[in-house]
Amino acid sequence: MAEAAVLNWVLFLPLVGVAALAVVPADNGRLVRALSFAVMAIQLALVAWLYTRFDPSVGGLQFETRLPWIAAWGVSYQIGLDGYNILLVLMTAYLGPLVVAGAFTAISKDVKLFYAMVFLVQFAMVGTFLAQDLFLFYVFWETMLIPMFLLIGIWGGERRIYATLKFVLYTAFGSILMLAAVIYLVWSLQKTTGITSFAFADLVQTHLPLDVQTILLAAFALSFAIKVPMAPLHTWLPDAHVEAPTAGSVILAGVMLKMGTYGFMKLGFPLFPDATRELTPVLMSLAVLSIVYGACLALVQDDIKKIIAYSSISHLGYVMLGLLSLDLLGIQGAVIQMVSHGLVAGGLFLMVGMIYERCHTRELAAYGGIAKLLPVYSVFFMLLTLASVGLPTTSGFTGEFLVLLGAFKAAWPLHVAGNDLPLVLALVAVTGVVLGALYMLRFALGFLFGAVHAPHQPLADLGARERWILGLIVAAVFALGLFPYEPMKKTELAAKAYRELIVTPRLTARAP
Amino acid sequence: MLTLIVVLPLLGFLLNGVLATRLGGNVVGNRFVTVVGCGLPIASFALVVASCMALAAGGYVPLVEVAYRWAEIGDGSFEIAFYFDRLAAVMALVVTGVGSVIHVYSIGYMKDDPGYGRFFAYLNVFLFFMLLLVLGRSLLVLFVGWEGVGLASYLLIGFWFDDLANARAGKKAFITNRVGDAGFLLGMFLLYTTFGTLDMDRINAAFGAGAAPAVSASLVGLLLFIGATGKSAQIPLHVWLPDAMAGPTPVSALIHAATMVTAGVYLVARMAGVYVHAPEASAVIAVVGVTTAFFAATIALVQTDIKKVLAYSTISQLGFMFLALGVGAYAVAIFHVVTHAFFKACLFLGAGSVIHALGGEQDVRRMGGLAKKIPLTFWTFAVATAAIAGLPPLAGFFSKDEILWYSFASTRGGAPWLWIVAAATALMTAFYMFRLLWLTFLGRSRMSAEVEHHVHESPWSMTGVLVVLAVLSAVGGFIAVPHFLEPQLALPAVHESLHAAETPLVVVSVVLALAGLAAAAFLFGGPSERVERLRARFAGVHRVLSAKYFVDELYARLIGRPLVWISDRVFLRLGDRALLDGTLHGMAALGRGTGRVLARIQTGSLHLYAWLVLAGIAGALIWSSRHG
Amino acid sequence: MATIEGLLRQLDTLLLVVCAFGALAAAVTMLFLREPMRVALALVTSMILLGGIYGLLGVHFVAAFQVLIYVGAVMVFIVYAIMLLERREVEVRRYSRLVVPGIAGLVVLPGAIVASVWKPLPSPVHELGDVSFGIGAFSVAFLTEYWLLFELTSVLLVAAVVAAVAVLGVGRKDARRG
Amino acid sequence: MDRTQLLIGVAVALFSIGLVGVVVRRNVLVMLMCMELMLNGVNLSLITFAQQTATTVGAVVVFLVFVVATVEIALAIPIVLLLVRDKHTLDIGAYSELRG
Repeated sequence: MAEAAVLNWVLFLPLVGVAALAVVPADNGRLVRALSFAVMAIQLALVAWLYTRFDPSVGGLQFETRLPWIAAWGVSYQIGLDGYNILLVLMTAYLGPLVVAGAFTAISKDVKLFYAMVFLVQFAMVGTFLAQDLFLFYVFWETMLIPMFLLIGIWGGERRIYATLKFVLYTAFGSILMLAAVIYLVWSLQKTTGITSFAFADLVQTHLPLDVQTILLAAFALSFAIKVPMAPLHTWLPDAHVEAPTAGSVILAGVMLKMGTYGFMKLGFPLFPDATRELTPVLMSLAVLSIVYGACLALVQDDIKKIIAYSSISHLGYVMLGLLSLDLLGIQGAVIQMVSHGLVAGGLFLMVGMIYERCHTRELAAYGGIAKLLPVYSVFFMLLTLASVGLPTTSGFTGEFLVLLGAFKAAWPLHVAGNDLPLVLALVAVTGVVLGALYMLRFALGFLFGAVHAPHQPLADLGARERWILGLIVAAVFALGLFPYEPMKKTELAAKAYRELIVTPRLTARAP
Repeated sequence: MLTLIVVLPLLGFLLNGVLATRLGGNVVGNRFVTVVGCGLPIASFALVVASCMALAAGGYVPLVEVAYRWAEIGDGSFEIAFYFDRLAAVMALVVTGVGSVIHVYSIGYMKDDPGYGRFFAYLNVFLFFMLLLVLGRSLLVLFVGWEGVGLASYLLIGFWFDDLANARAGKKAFITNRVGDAGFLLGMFLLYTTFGTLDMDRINAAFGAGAAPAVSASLVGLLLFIGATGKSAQIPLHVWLPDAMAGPTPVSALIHAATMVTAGVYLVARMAGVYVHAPEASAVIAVVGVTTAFFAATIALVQTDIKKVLAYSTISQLGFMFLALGVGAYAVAIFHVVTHAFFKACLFLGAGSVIHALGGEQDVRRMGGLAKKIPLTFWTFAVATAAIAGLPPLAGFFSKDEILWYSFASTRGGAPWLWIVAAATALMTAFYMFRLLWLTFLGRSRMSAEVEHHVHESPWSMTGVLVVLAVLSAVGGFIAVPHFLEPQLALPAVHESLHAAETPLVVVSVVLALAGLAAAAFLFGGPSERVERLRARFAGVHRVLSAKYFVDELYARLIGRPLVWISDRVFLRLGDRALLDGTLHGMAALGRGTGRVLARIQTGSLHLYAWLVLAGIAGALIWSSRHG
Repeated sequence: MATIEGLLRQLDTLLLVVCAFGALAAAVTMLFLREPMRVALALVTSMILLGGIYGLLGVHFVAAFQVLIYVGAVMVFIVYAIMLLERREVEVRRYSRLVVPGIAGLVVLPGAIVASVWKPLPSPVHELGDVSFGIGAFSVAFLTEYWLLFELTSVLLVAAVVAAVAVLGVGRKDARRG
Repeated sequence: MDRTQLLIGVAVALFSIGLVGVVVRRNVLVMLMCMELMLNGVNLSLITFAQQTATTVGAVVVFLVFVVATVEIALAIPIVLLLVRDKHTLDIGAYSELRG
């Protein structure tokens, strides 16, 4: 199978990139940058090819590789593409070259090391998405932390140490709980069925009593919810974003936050369906709380990076809402919203990085009338702002609309049956549409419009490289907004499978 | 063909937006912008006319054209499809027709503006979204257009963004609209949940077939109406429209008078199949409409900014349209949309011509006596004023008179009190419009000599448009729109007993219009002491009206400031910083403190360590034997 | 024959008991002797007696190792260190401040061990000293089942040599600098 | 009281005496010797049990303990030498500043 081989190449290409960087002289910055970009571009090309080869009419894994790894524990190296991960992998690969190109001028300290770290993060992220074995997943999940930690810690801003500590403590705390739950889960699988395996496909067969499911789901959910992040576990995010270098922010917002929602979708909910249904009111309330809370906080920030950081919390709340709605529309919307947020927040962070390179401040009050000074920049900024607001024809609309529609559609019959909570939550979530416009337009108003003032004038407008980067992001945003048919076909069967897994009860009476 | 109608303005937007702005390096000149920016809307208009002919040739069977499939999820399919029936034909003609002439007008008005290309790009994109709104078959497409015109409105209000007030007005418009959109979205969700489709013809048919007890038509109707209040500036979401006058005047004419703000009316008429079955929602619409009409008219009485007067008059006229919708006279509402588009566009463009002539002056207290200096503008403005005031046989007379009649006599919620309020509003309309005419064009000049010296008539591209619109305002009433729409939107039945009242009511309304004219002539045509005395007598009322009933302040107190306060104090300071980060830092401090205490044990005395090992082993053994 | 065998057996047991209590007594004296050299001699005594026990149990090669490695190498090293350092020693107090808790530990620790671990042993599979397996079995076990550990010991020894050299090297450098 | 119990008792006693010796004595060299005594106690128990169950593993571990003991002394003595050179005393109390 050529595709399976290519998929392995996709995964390991960043490591090849690291190796290639090792032999390149460190003082040749041009070569380092060109090489890094080339590797990322090749990865994107391979993923794009796989995307076209992906057959939407086939459920389950495609292009699968499965090799025994630690046979005694039933651990195997198993990767593959399916409807859950294909769009996310594509988005990760799409952002890769853009992140690298975006950092060409921003990073001048330890360039080689920087790109090596970016490669490692990319490797771990793609691995996390592709992994079909819980052990492998966990390894990638943890691997991701280290280079990210270094990216913020070495190339970050003033308070980077505080930010990294907070980031690592939060995420590591979640991971530990997840590890404990993983071990218990595998143990109980072995007890009940006699199979020792970490493969997702086997683990979703586990039958557990409700209280055990609840505890395990809580452990998984804590880990994922920190990563998403859902209020009230979000306070690491603004600090990490503010202190991270642009590339770090883009990776963090663009891809890493999706790890949490992807984890919920692929693992957290399907593994413990009964507990999920039991806890849906709580989780859904938290999702809606995140939407409103993130939006309100974004409304009163003075730091432009923080505005986008808090907006991420709000936008990922929609994803959670969609996943929990258990309606096909909502689930599909959630997937699109994940990709959309990756593109939009990634693009906005790149734009903040570009203005920061020119003006060296992130204070919103320091800016005004940028539309006059940097017209081209402002056009892109406006487009991404509108996508963030969720205006139709952009990807943000596709995601938010479907999520809200799904949530409402799922809530209405319950309302008729006498359970009003989901409907109330859906209604509150709809106010997020207004709040979203409020904070983003406040941002745009203070930033782009009014009398011209900005530090370090005169400012040069976007160069060709920056135009290409943003142009590609904006193109993807509109493609997903106008023509979501194709991408959603690829994920449709996975969404159905996800829904089936959760609505089917899988209880046993007692613990193994 | 329908797709092409929609796509042509988009093409104009892309060409102008990329080639004629700094984005593409300004590679083309103003001539190109003009040709593309005006030519494509006109081409679009031509295509609409052709489509109308096709529609007529096909015996008025609605034309449906599927552009592509947007998404397909489960059994739900979302198509981008266009639908062309009588209603869409009327609206599309107005949108592209009035739109085209306003494009032409803009050539002269925006001639020296550095953002010429950008302006036409925005106008074109507005037209694109507006056509999407009008021609969309499903509510989804309509919503895309709905939000899109909001965006275009936002961009155009803030077109001169150097002044933060303009940009702020744009933001206010967008946010207020979004509030309405939230209601619209909920209405859509409810419909989709119930019927599994968003195609409006199917939804109407489903309600018509009586197969929809599953959901209350009034609930759907009210939710959609919330969206309409936002877009069409009805109470309580009317606050954005007066501020929206910050945009260039052609924008005010096109978006905030003739087309976009009537989208709400169009939506209700389009969903008439739902509202027919929703008497409660219809009653709410009628009440909101007549209330809005009345209050906006009272505010318009005292405004001094020429565009603000027109803005409040627009809100008031939109109120009339909703009144018509509320009493079931959908076709009449659309008729008023059409005539209103003519005379209000003419008025706004006339105001633009005045502002152009006076070098940017908008305050009527510094105008006067312009009739002789810019006669063409004056005459067109006067015709349009007479039309809006409802003087026969001008356009406004017919449409307004029908609204008044149905509000009085319709069996679907007509009531005498509605007629009384509406008639009072009509009186005020005539009064404030003629007041405006007098203050601007007649009487003594109150201009500074400097300004007066520069007054000049506008170029032909502008006055020509004014003439066209004035003619339409004059004769537009003879276009029998309700009759044309009758097969699709039947007029409501009338109480038999009230038939006799029809002619007297017409007479009354004409008398009212003339009374308004006379009052204005008496007050403003004579010495200015009369007005002063009146103002002194009603100082309190005047203050309330000038301050627009303090609604903006009320919203700021009730919504704006509490929201920021809660976000800042409760969520950010208390929630994030004090509780969440505080807990975190507290735990960190606890950890550090514990560490410090435990560090005391580390004395460096090996004996102690060894003894602790000893004690530990013993303790562990004892514990394990106890629990093992 | 039977009686002789029984006699030998009893003698065996007697020797075992003597060795055990001797080792114990030597250990106890270690606590009280002031001079390090005497402590060392008491320890050597104890170790040799333990070697005797091993021999009586039949693991002769362990007994040999005990004498060779412990007494021959480790203790000689310690004695060497004592002789090297003793004469500089001015006055070291014999007991630490923790002498009372320490003595208490002497009571508590065996008590705890006995109380927690002591249980009636299952009747032994083999009487002690019955089975004697020699160096051969041991070597085979080491080279088959535990080869990795065996290799690791050699690595550990090399590491120790390197470390010792390094420690002394550091000391020398410090001395030169200081 | 059979042989096993006797030997295990001795092993426990040796270990305990060694540990107490480390606690109560102040001379570094004596403390080191007490540690050797503890190891011997452990060895005795290992051999006893190995003999009782007739397995080789006990002897293997004892062998490893020998190696570790050798290594320990080989490293401890140079360190003590250095400390004495620095502090001019064998009293363990003088070294308390070695704490972190």
